[in-house]
Amino acid sequence: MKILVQTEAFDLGAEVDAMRAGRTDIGAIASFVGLARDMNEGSGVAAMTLEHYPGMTEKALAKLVDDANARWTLQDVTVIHRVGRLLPGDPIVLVAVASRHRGEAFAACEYIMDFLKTQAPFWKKEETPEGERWVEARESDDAAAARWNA
Amino acid sequence: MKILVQTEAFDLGAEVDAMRAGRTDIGAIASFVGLARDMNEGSGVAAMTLEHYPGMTEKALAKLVDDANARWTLQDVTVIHRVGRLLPGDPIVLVAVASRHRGEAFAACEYIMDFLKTQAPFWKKEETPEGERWVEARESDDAAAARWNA
Amino acid sequence: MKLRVLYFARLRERFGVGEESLECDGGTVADLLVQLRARGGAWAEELAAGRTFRVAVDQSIVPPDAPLADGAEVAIFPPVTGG
Amino acid sequence: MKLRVLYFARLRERFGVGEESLECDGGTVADLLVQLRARGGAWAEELAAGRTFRVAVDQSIVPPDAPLADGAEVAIFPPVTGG
Repeated sequence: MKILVQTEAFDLGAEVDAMRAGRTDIGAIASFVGLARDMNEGSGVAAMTLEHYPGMTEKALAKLVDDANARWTLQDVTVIHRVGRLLPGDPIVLVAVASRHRGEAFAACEYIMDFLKTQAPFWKKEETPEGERWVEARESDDAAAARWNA
Repeated sequence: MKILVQTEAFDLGAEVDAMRAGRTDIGAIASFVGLARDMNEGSGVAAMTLEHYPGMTEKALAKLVDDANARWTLQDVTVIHRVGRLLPGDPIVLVAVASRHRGEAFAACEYIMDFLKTQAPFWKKEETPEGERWVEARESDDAAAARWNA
Repeated sequence: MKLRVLYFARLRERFGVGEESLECDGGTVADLLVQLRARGGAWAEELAAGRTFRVAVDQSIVPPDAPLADGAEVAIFPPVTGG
Repeated sequence: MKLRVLYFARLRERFGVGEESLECDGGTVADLLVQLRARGGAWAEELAAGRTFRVAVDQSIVPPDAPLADGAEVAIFPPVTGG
């Protein structure tokens, strides 16, 4: 398990290669990269700044990974989330999950993303033509997390 | 859209970087890598050889991607499947899907994998201590594909 | 009519042939299968009713009652196992 | 009891403070919120009943009736928007 909160960019290929290095028992690696977009809620976004709660962030991410491990049989999980100022097109978050079987890798990867969105203490502030604004939480993200309890 | 059937290895990082190069409108890239395992059905697997039906393979993969595009709003899709002899730990298949929103990227990526498993004309032959054997199709793969019609 | 018939994977090995051209009198996939089973041996065994295999005509999977046209490319193969 | 209280994102900006140490007489999160609202202005407005915010005690999100212990780290922040 690898959990990082960092300002630097990450390298998806290198992270996935690190998961599988020296192993021949992994059947599936599902991964996700979330990127900063140039538009949100109908406004152009020139840049965004990600703030977080140091200490709690790492705890919250570790708990999500523990929950995923309890729910599925996983072989390795990597979560990297960037903070600081990011430009449109910049990668924000990486989640990669290795498992013997693809169904578990896909489910766990999406589960971790859904709960990261609603549980991990990050906040985005966007720079738009109308000024700076804090991004509001989305009901669709709450709904995405809630469906795992169904 | 990029669809390749090749003997050479692929580079997940390079493929995902190519999808997002010069773009600032992508919010999510879900990707999947399937790997050759050292065990299957209780036997050690020293190597496998992937055979395919040239011509039909590319058509079948293009149809899966078209079906996914009809079902979700996607920005780009890459599918690469290797053929020939592979060793445990070698990557076999890559599917990467770019979309504005993560739910669509995840769903389309898993959809393409599920139907690739049941619709694309590839066959695996494994080298085991008991000799060579053709891999049998799995009912769990049919079930995974069938749930998309529910 | 004249058909190009391809076999893949385990069926290719069992039949000892990957591709052949043949004359088929019937007009459907089912007619072609009757003709191939009449060869006996592995053909009768592997293509028997109840055995699981797939048939593609011109590179699309079809049901047994699918029609055949002169010059069609027919492929017969086991359920796929890629990915 | 003595508490370390942290504010993040929009609430940090509205309150003009990111962190403070304070004495709290009550024993629950709800008591602390009453005390903070009594400061008036942005405090009364942002922490009013019906406004949506989250409270974490020692880095875990808790409900309003959660107990507080001396020396606890309490954080108050808007719903999260990472990922």
